[in-house]
Amino acid sequence: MSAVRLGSLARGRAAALGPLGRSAPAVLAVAGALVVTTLVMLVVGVDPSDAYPALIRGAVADGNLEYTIGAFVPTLGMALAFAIPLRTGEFNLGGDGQMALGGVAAAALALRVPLPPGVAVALPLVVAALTGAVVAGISAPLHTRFGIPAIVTTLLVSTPAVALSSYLVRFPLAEPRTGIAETPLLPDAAHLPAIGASGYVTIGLPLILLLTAGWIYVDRRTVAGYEIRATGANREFARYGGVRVDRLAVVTMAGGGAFAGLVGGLIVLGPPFRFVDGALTAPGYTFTAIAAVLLATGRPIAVPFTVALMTILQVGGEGMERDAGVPSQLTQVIQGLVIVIVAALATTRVLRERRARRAQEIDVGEANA
Amino acid sequence: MPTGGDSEAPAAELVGITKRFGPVVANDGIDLAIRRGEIHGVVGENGAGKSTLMSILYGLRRPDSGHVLRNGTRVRLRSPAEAIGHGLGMVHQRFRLFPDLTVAENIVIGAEPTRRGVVDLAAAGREIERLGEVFGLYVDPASRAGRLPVGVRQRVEILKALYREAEVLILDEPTAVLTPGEAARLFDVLKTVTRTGTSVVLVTHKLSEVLTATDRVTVLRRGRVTGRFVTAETTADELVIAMIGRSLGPPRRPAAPDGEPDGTPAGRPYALEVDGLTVLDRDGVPRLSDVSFGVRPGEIVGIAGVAGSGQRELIDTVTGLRPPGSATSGGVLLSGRPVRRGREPAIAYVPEDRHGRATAATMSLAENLVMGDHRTPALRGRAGLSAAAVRERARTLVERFAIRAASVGDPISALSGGNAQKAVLARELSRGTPVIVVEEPTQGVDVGAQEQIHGLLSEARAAGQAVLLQSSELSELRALADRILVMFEGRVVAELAGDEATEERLGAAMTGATATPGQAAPAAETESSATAREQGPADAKGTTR
Amino acid sequence: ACGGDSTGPAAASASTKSIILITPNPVGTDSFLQLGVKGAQETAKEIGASFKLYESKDPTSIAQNVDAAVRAKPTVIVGISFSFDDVFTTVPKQHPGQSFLEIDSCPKAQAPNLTCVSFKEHEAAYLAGVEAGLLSKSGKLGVVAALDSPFIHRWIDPFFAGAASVNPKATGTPLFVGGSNPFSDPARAKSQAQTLIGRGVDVIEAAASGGNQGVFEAAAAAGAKAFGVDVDQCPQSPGNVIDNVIKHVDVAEAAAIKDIAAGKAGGVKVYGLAEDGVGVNALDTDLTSSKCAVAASPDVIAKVKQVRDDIVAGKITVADPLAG
Amino acid sequence: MNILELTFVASVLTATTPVVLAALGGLLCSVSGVFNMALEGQMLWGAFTAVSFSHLTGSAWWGVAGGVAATALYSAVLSVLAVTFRADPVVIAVGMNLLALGLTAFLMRQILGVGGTYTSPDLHGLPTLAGMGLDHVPVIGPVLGSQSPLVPAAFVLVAATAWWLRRTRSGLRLRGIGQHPEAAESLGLKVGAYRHGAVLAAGALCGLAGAQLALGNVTLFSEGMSAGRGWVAVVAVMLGGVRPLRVLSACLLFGVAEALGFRLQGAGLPQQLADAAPYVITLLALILAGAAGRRRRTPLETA
Ligand SMILES: Nc1ncnc2c1ncn2[C@@H]1O[C@H](COP(=O)(O)OP(=O)(O)OP(=O)(O)O)[C@@H](O)[C@H]1O
Ligand SMILES: Nc1ncnc2c1ncn2[C@@H]1O[C@H](COP(=O)(O)OP(=O)(O)OP(=O)(O)O)[C@@H](O)[C@H]1O
Ligand SMILES: [Mg+2]
Ligand SMILES: [Mg+2]
Repeated sequence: MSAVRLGSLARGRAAALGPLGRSAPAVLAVAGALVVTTLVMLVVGVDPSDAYPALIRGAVADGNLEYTIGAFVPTLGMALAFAIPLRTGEFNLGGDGQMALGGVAAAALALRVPLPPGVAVALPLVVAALTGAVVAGISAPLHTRFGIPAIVTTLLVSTPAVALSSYLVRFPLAEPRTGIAETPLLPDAAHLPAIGASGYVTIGLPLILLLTAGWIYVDRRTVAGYEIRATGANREFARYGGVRVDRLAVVTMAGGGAFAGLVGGLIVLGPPFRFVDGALTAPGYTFTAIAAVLLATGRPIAVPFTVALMTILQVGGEGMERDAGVPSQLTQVIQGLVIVIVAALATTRVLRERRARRAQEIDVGEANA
Repeated sequence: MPTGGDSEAPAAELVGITKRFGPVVANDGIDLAIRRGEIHGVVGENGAGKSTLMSILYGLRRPDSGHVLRNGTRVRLRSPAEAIGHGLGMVHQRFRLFPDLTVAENIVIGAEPTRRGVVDLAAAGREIERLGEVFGLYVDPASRAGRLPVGVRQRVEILKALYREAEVLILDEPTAVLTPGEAARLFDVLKTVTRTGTSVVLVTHKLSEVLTATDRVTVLRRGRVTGRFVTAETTADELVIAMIGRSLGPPRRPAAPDGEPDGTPAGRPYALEVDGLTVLDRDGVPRLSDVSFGVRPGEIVGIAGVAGSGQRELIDTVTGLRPPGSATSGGVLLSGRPVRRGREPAIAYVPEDRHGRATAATMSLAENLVMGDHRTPALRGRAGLSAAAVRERARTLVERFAIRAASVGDPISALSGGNAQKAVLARELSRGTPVIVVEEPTQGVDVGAQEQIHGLLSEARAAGQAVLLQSSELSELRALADRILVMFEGRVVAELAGDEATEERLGAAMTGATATPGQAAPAAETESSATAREQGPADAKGTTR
Repeated sequence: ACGGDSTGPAAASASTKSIILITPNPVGTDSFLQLGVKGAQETAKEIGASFKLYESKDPTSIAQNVDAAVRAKPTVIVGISFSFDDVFTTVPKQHPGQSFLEIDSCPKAQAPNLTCVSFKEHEAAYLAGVEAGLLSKSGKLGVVAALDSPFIHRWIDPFFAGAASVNPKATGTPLFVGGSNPFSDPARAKSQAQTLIGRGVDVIEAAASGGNQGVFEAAAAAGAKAFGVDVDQCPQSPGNVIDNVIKHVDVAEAAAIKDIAAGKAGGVKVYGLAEDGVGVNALDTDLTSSKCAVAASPDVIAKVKQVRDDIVAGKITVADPLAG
Repeated sequence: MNILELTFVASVLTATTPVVLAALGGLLCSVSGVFNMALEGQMLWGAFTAVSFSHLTGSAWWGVAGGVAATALYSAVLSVLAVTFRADPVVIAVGMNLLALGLTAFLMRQILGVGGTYTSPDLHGLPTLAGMGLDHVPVIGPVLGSQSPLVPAAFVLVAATAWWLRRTRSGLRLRGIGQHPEAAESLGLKVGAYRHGAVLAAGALCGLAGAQLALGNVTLFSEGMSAGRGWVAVVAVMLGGVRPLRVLSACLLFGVAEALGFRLQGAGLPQQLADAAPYVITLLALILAGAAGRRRRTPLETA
């Protein structure tokens, strides 16, 4: 099975950890992407001097910032869903299913069980996270007990999970007399408290930022983080060091799934305050997030920034469509190009090696030679 | 055979080779001539530049300056392909076999005989057999490389080079992972090979091998040649001085633990006790049968035995690392209590597999140095694992154990083999556990470091720690161990006191001669049991004949 | 005719008129959305207004696009489909000076500055069913639809009901494309159609959006017949498509936009057979020039016209699956 | 009923052929040691270019040729960046899949002049085997009659690839390179060149997959019409590893499960659950295989 190779892939990636602040290649990458994108625009007759301001406006100005934040929150959550298991070398490609079932669970609870204020928001979120954790968690024993790599099982479980959520909102949880498969509007008490006027910036933002900070802290500064990184770097080494790697695999897989489930809950409890079939998966948070995490080349601290970059591209891209008349297909072209180019420059091994060589200068141990 | 240039010229000659890695000068103006038909030893400390020099000779790396002559003619070696074309062949220390390909495929790949576009494995098989006959290297062309015991794998590696008509064969630390029997047969093969005019370059850390197997020796130190010797006219001491700039102290038995009136720890209770231990593998085949022994504080107990005699299972069970899924009976007691499954924290353990188990290549030296101890309160910061404390501990260990490293923040893969090994020892010995289990502590490690490591083990013994030492170096066992247990087919078949354990007695016990008289020759034994270990008896097919 | 004429639409119409159309999804293969875009575009040209299309990708981007449209202060903001129900419940109330138009649905609480246009596509589907019931030899009908969602049942249930009204023994089987791109998977749609044909179905209604052509191909290869939806799809597979369940989105849209531009906003305009907002090609006068197979069966056409009249007259009531 | 079973087989073959072709490409990459997750985008690109070339030349076979060539060219992005520059192949693939989606939709309007779905009576699809005179052969006639020649060709290609990998010089070298690139390099094999070859060949196969999808299964192009088939191919490669016949079995298992799900829909199974069926069945098969293989597994230990 190709597990062997995939494993080394993960190891290589989880390996590329390093201290902060080596952002030069990232900057270079973005610059390179800009150049190529500009060329594409010129070729198809879009004026870059209209398009770029429109992109920025579409992402951060004119009241669009709230929508960018609205997309940043789930993307960051999904990034963690992928990044946490990745630290132990496991690929979670099943974010969609974990998110969708988490969302359905949150919606079902909010609709069916009357809850006091406060609890009406918190409990569905907790249940959403737990649901996501369970959906993702099954992949760990499937790997450790049956030898099926998580990259396969997460992908295989995802589609049925999405289908199940779709079935649930189509039948048992459906809003009657409406065209789409969607749940009824959730009760007011279950609406995420908004920050600001629009309703799109909710307490989801501080929540996810806090959790991200928590993850970065755990990863860098705690025993658990150390054990997770060691497992990703060399599973047998970790086992040798007394790390219970199988349990850790369950924990990190479920931890990732919890974030995906939480994202589902946050989306459903946010506007339009219901589970709309397909609405969670349509924006493609899962794969945007994966690209963002991989761009961060295994540096947790960089993840929020790469997620922000991807979100700005995505949301700003729509602004570009609206204001600069860039056709929507071209937006996709540009996003694809940016990902390819940024990846080419930022994750290139050749470049990384050169960087590593430069870092190798200090001479501490020579004294005892 | 192609012969360019005049026949008096060396088969291969490296002239003024310099190679830098950033600030490190790995090779500094090295000259080295290899004569036709000789075995030329290359020795030196860890990091002296041996592997780098060999990789230049084999076209894997290009020198910053200097060049290579073949039969007196300057050749360009920009890739292994070109080196192969010039009759060079290399056996790397870490074998480079394709695990899922057959032996025949492994040997011919890149130079396949074909018939109408199809790889002619029959022809390949015939050629492999012929080579086997000429050089005494027998392997089954149809078996899968990934399932072969190490000794056989190495023969495949050599066959790979010979098949390509290599006239200069480079071997980088070929015996580091071989048992003494396997090593002896390797040298027989090399002797045979040189008889056809092929030259051999042998990189090794084992002086005994240098003295018995080579014709001439070149010593490297810090990237320079510090000595050239004709083997017959030199001594181990001379070589060591060239290597490390001083001679080794006299070999000494470790001192008795302090404060032990009669000089033996015999009266103390066992720190580690193995009692009637039997282990079955998943197929229900016994890997250990009724093994019992004990190790007292301040005692070093050695484990000898050919590979696959149960050492792996024994040590994995003692340390708690044996993966679940196999049945055991009997027990392992640690000061009277059973060991914990998963990993027993009160036993320090230096594994044989430095890359696969003992270190995580991509993690920093500092992070590698705390593994296993990472839960101790001493490393706790205000909340969580204190990075400063981790670094601090690493610096202390680097200093105390004289580990040569650029920075404790660098990945451990940047350390030379010997220094990585010292790092592992430093980590485990510094934990102050009552019991230490050590496997192959000096494998691939230079003589200076060997001496140091032996010193460390003796110190541990003197400090009252109980040491279980598994090694395939009989001299190491004899020098260090108070008692030596010999394992054969999952049983302890002999127990010898350190001073009564001669190579002969050990060797005889290792082949099961004492347990089952009339066993076959050591050679056959080594292989069949090693084979059994790696592929399980169910699908053990003949890999040798 | 709502408050704030002097600031909003009127001000805009004084200078230049403009229309912003927002779709719930990328237009892509969706013939319904394509027609909606075409209608708005042509109306804009007709009344001399500028036209902009905002394609949304998900509920959040719908809201964002509506916000952006509100900032642009056009003559009218058009939203297509029920996906706008939530946003158009709140936003028009916050911007009373702005005119909104929702096509194909209407929120329960309708603001006065929101105009709604909706269709009784089930009436047209019923007519298609009548044709299918009359033309099927086996009496076995099928529908290949994109997804099993309530809205899509508006094309399925009345279709079978129409067939049953003329052939009590007619049976109907719906199959759904599903998968990861249900609205644009012609290969899967074709395969579903073949499955139906394998079971003896000889008339299939294609409600699979971008997959419809796959259904037509399957029908053509097996000598079965098909129905298209939304637009005239007969030319795509001449002779194999009997007729189409048509929704004159463009016509209804044009009328509504013109009304709004003229200051007549608000209310719900329902387009059914009576209003000529939905229909089948068989009702067209220039049917002979179309490539629809039904043209060869004058008796069927006559029956369809009669049923149409009965529906318009209220003699026949077509059940709306969404009303149940 | 016999006929019913034969049409079932036929529908499985039709549905599976594009997946098989793409998976075969993925397999080549996997054998060479490159993880190719861009099959979805490449198949879509292949479908689009095949239709465009068919549209422009008026010949289905030129369409196929054009699709194959253009997709091989497209896959050069992956080959250059991931093999030469060793960039992360997964991120590159995420970008390439997105790029293909946008680029096909954009160029469709430029080249074919429409958005959404392009179909025209003038667009030439691949001939059927029946049309080529094979309809009277028993079994083959009923099962394959309505299929394009690429359907049997795909299965022949799998067998040929299996043979090629096993028996030929280049096949052996490719296998070696994937297993242990350093070892291959130290034997003088050109690791990069073989990997480039594998990735480009995968592109060509995805082009063929796209051509079969758009000119064989149907005769049209529709935005996003690869509809997840490339992902199924990726999963099949993950399951089958480097073994062509296992990859083929994975594709067929999936295809049969999917066709069964279709049929169960007719029997009242909700569409959403029918959608899940192939994934659930594949997963169960894997678990059973895993449970059975657990005892036999030997650790793959490299020298
Ligand atoms: N790729 C590399 N990058 C940086 N430094 C290197 C590299 N390869 C070798 N070195 C350094 O060059 C020096 C010589 O290394 P080399 O591997 O040749 O030593 P060696 O004599 O083979 O050691 P050992 O006995 O441990 O095998 C060491 O200091 C090593 O750290
Ligand atoms: N990227 C690198 N950076 C720094 N040093 C390196 C690097 N790669 C290799 N080296 C050095 O070169 C050596 C590699 O040579 P070789 O393959 O002979 O391993 P080795 O030193 O013999 O290790 P071992 O004996 O443990 O297998 C390493 O030990 C290390 O010192
Ligand atoms: Mg070396
Ligand atoms: Mg070494």
